[in-house]
Amino acid sequence: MADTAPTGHNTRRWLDLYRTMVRIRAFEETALAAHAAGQMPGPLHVSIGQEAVAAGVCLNLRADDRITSNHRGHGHAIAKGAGIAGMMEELFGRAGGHCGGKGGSMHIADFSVGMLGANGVVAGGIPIAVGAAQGLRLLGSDAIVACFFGDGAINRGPFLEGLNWAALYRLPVLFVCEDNGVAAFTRAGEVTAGAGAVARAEAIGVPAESVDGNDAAAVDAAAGRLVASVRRGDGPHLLHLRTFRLLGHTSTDKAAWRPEQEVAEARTRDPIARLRARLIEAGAADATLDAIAAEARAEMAAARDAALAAAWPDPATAWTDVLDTPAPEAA
Amino acid sequence: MADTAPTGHNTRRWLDLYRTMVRIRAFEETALAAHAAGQMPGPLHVSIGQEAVAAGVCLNLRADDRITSNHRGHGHAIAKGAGIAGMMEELFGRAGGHCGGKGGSMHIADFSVGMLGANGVVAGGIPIAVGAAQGLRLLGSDAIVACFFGDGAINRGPFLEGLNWAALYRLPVLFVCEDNGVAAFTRAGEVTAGAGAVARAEAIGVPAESVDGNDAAAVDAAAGRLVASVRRGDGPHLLHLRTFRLLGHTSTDKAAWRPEQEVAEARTRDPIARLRARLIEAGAADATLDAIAAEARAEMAAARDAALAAAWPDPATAWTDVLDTPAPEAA
Amino acid sequence: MDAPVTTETLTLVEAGRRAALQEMRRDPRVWVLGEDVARGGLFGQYRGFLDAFGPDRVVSTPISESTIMGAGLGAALVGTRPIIEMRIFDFVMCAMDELVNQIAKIRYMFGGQAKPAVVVRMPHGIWRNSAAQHSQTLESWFAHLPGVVVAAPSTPADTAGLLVAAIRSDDPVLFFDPKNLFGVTGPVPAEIDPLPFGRAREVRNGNDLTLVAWSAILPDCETACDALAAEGIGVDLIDLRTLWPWDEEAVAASVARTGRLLVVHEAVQAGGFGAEVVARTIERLGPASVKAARRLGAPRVPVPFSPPLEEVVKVTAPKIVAAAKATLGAPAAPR
Amino acid sequence: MDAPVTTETLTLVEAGRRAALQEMRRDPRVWVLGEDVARGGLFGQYRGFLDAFGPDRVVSTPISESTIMGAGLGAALVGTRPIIEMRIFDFVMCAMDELVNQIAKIRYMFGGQAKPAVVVRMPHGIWRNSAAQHSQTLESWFAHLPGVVVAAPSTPADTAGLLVAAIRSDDPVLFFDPKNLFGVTGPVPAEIDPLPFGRAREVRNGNDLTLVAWSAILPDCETACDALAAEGIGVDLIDLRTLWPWDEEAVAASVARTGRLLVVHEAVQAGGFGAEVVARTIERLGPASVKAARRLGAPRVPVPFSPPLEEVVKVTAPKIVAAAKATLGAPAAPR
Ligand SMILES: Cc1ncc(C[n+]2csc(CCOP(=O)(O)OP(=O)(O)O)c2C)c(N)n1
Ligand SMILES: Cc1ncc(C[n+]2csc(CCOP(=O)(O)OP(=O)(O)O)c2C)c(N)n1
Ligand SMILES: [Mg+2]
Ligand SMILES: [Mg+2]
Repeated sequence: MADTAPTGHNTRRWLDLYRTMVRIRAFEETALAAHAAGQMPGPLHVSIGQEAVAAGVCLNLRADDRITSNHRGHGHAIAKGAGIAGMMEELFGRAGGHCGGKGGSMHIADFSVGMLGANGVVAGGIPIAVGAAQGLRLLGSDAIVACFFGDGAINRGPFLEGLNWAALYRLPVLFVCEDNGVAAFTRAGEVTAGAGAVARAEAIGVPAESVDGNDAAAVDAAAGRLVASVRRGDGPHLLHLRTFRLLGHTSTDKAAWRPEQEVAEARTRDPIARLRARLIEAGAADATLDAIAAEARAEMAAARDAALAAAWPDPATAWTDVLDTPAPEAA
Repeated sequence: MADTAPTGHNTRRWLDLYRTMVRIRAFEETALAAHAAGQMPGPLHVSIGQEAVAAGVCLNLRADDRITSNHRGHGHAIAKGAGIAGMMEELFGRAGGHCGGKGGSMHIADFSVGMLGANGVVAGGIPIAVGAAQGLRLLGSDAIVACFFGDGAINRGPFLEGLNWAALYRLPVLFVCEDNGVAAFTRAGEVTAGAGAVARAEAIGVPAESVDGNDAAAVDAAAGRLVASVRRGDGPHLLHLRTFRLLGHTSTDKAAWRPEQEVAEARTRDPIARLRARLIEAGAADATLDAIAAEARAEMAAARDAALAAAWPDPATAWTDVLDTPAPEAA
Repeated sequence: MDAPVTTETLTLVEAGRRAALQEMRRDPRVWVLGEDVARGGLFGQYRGFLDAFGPDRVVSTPISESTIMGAGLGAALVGTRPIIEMRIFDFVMCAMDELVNQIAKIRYMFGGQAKPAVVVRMPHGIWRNSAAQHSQTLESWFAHLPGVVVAAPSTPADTAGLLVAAIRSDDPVLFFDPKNLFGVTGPVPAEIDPLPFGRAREVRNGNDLTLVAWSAILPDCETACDALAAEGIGVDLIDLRTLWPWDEEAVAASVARTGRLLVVHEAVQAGGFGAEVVARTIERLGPASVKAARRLGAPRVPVPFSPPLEEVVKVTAPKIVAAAKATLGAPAAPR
Repeated sequence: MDAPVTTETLTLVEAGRRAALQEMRRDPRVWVLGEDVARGGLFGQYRGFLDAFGPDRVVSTPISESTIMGAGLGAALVGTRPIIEMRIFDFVMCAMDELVNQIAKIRYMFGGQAKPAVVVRMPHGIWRNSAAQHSQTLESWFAHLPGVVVAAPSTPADTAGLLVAAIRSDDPVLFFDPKNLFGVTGPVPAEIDPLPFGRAREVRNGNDLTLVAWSAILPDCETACDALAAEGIGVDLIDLRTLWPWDEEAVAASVARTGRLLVVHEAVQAGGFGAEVVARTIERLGPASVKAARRLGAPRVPVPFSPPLEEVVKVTAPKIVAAAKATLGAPAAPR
């Protein structure tokens, strides 16, 4: 998609997008460094290079809209407005984490901003998203649900079932397929037959379109249209966003099997750099953008420091949040 | 599809089809009567009105080809050549049943003719079929697998997964969607979004076509083409066959929710009557066809009588066929 | 009978229907989803619901078990209270990620943010020779699964009371409907109060043996008790009603009195919940206070179709009588 | 050491790799399917397999767990012998119909016609703070499931021997790889013989207490035994190695000698296989022959992410020591 002509309105939106994207980048780079330093437990999946997806979609959501996410969900959460302190503490397993330290990176949720959770199971968020939409409608709300998943998820059964379900009941769901061309250590093309997510969605009765997922403005524009349509009651849509996972599957994976050139080439399409170029073109000052980025880095460094200094969970909380009816051994 | 012009060759094939179809009908009518008389335990799902599907597809299979089936599988088994005595005894739970009485109607299998089993789980046969095809190829065989399932199965995850899998590895599988427009007590249209099985298959990279499943000759012709293509190594195909379930979901269900007129109208499209008319048109004698039908009824009545007189399984066989390593309590 | 005057005699399936009806009338956030529920459900559990509540609250679904389960969870996360009808327990195997990895974990994993207030109804057990894929009883699995309540009633009144409690529970409740007992009748109050989880029902009183059971095997246990009573053997028959939480106090108190414990279940004996009851009771009382502790469950084979074979693997009243006598007579090596 | 001279010291993950390699070389019908297996597998279990056997026998699959499991079964039905790699146990929940309703039932349900000769490999358990959806140990479920063999080794040699046996078995074998022990080393013979199912390994000898365990908790049990030995307490430590069939004779013989039984597992205590071991042993020996019989497992909560919380719920060597002492000292009411 050709770059949209810059306007004052667009510039303001793009600055919003930019801020969100650099915040996501800074959050994940900060987390990566802490993980590499042995300060952070558990597995860590970062979305570096994919920030336009989260930012572009969530900019079009209301506070009371909901999202579901996958294992690579920091960006989705941040873009939906999840508190950074709570996210950072969660990654470090501290008491002040959104999940009290019980979830970690792969299970970030912040219900207070409609973020219904990352998910450690590929495609696990799809049935939850359609049900949330069904529940919202039953309650008379006009909130919608955006459901993020990767290209890998379209080969799992819940993709078919969930899309069919949403189409059938005309549910307010925007399915977002974040297609970085790879699932763990295997290329999407090697495990996906047919023409992909858009064709599959359309065959199930879910209108779909495909957009360059590294072009934040294009993602924003497409998401804006589709979210409006979903909210209007047109039923579900699917937005297919082509992007690139610049790093490995997890923080400890170097993705050494990928040709260096492929990655180098992809770096030239870095969504943050592209949006920045566009903003400059539209008249934004380098200094403004640098300041936003610096602020983001500072915010995340401060959050990291605070999290590292924060209290560990009280061991007694290992026994809470499980059943209202206490288990004998917890008594 | 317009009726194919009759030829000597076709007449012979049609007589084969006719014989298979009336045998299936006679088998199931016999079973129904026994069930109604309280002689037959367990649930019974008959395919009366759908016989052209089984007959038309299986006529194009070799003895070493395999099939997988669903809960409504008598026709598939008979058309693939399963022994009637063993089937009837199985339905009556007798020792001489193909499964020694352990399976019953919903779990008929006859591995000796490549019938890898009915299945009590909707879509349960799909992953098994693609794996069987993969295994056959690994063994160097050019046998293929036909996988029968209903319209209800296309809303379960394994449909997506199995078709994607078969397309990916170009496996020799013919998917047969036996679309009788209904799943248990719910119409297909009420639970299936989009354009249906053909569109879904094509979107997953599986070429598909739709044929009148009550026109045995048309089914035969289409299956012949697709089986040849599959065997040639072109990869999987899907054949969508539109038919009608003339009776209820199970033998005890009257399907009272369906308008009588709908069923009456469907009866005018009974596949056996249609094939008979076509045969007569092509020069077959009424007496020939009557004789085939009478023979089928006699065969099934005899099989029923034999089964009713047959021995029950030795109680000791309750302990066999489970693990080579005996369980303590079985010792 | 000390039942209130406003009590009716109902079948077990109807008792469950009344409970769901009452709660759906009481709370507009309660709804039901599952295959064919708008047509009343496979067993008539939801007869008339479509007319009463409309298609948004009585949702007939595609054959998409993963999504039936997962959508129920999603709908709970935004504040509704779904009854997830799974038709037949065995099909839950098509929805285990949603049940085990999502529903059971989400409240804890998200530090209490999520309220997975779902009831999962799963008619289970042997019924009319339905063979291996339609006869399973795996309730013990879920007693072992953190995050879920496990209910397994055996009477109309308990079905009604526990279902009301389940619908009102903020925790997910796995509700094992005993399909073989859908037709049994018993008194059910017109206004159904919730029955607390974790309280056993004393079915028979006796001093010779404690017999612990739940779900569809209860009537066979009662038959066995009658036979034993005729021989002068007094049995304390306890229906656990829920397997998590479960009333280990009631069992321990009874065994402390009788000295002998027999746990009976329709499920396979090996690894069944009977093992938990035996082990926990031994842990609580110490082996020295117990003269015998045994189990009777099915052998570790799939359920066969043929009636005489099914009879071999099924737990029956005569087998319960024999096991009870062995528990009374021979404290050592049963086989 | 009575190991043959042609023995190497290998990690547990490499021992499994060698076993699979040996069997794939021996039998062309053996093949492996699962996510990323052509790239060596998530843990390197299949490193080099693609080069050695080609893409038809080392099949990297889509993220389609139902079909990974079901296709493995289908391929077995026509005479191949698939190793079904499930990556992480928890994802098996996406393939439970195929495992429970199909693989486990098909041989019986079809009266012996089907030969579901599959091995399902499932790295399980707590590992590197992976939280609730990547840490489960539900092996007891499958001991309760008719139709499957359940293997849960804890050493490189046992992993190798049991995997060879599993690949050669005509029955489906559920193979629980202990992911937390993938790095532990031990001797493995160059030529790996199959290890029979159902034979426990005597790890330590002692007369004061019988300690029964399996899978990833074994090293903690050994640490606990060391600590107890230092206090003069002799422990008979038994590694069951397979949970079905399981070596109840070995356990019973040991408990007959020591009089005290403690079963320890990483899995949740409630409804875990420890209950079966306790119940069965009590049934065999009678309560009178046993002075104490107890279990130590995890509490009934999902596995939390945060290290200090994980530590609370995890079974550890100090907790095993404490439980052992309680078993020795206080035969009654543990809590
Ligand atoms: C059901 C299931 N199978 C396998 C995995 C292991 N796994 C985690 S992420 C991943 C790759 C997912 O790829 P995709 O959906 O494209 O997301 P991406 O990582 O590319 O963002 C896999 C295989 C899992 N978490 N869940
Ligand atoms: C996974 C699963 N869900 C539900 C059922 C119950 N059930 C048995 S047959 C059936 C309808 C199947 O419809 P379809 O696939 O169209 O086959 P048909 O009966 O029309 O031949 C249902 C819902 C089942 N057997 N398996
Ligand atoms: Mg991807
Ligand atoms: Mg149908």
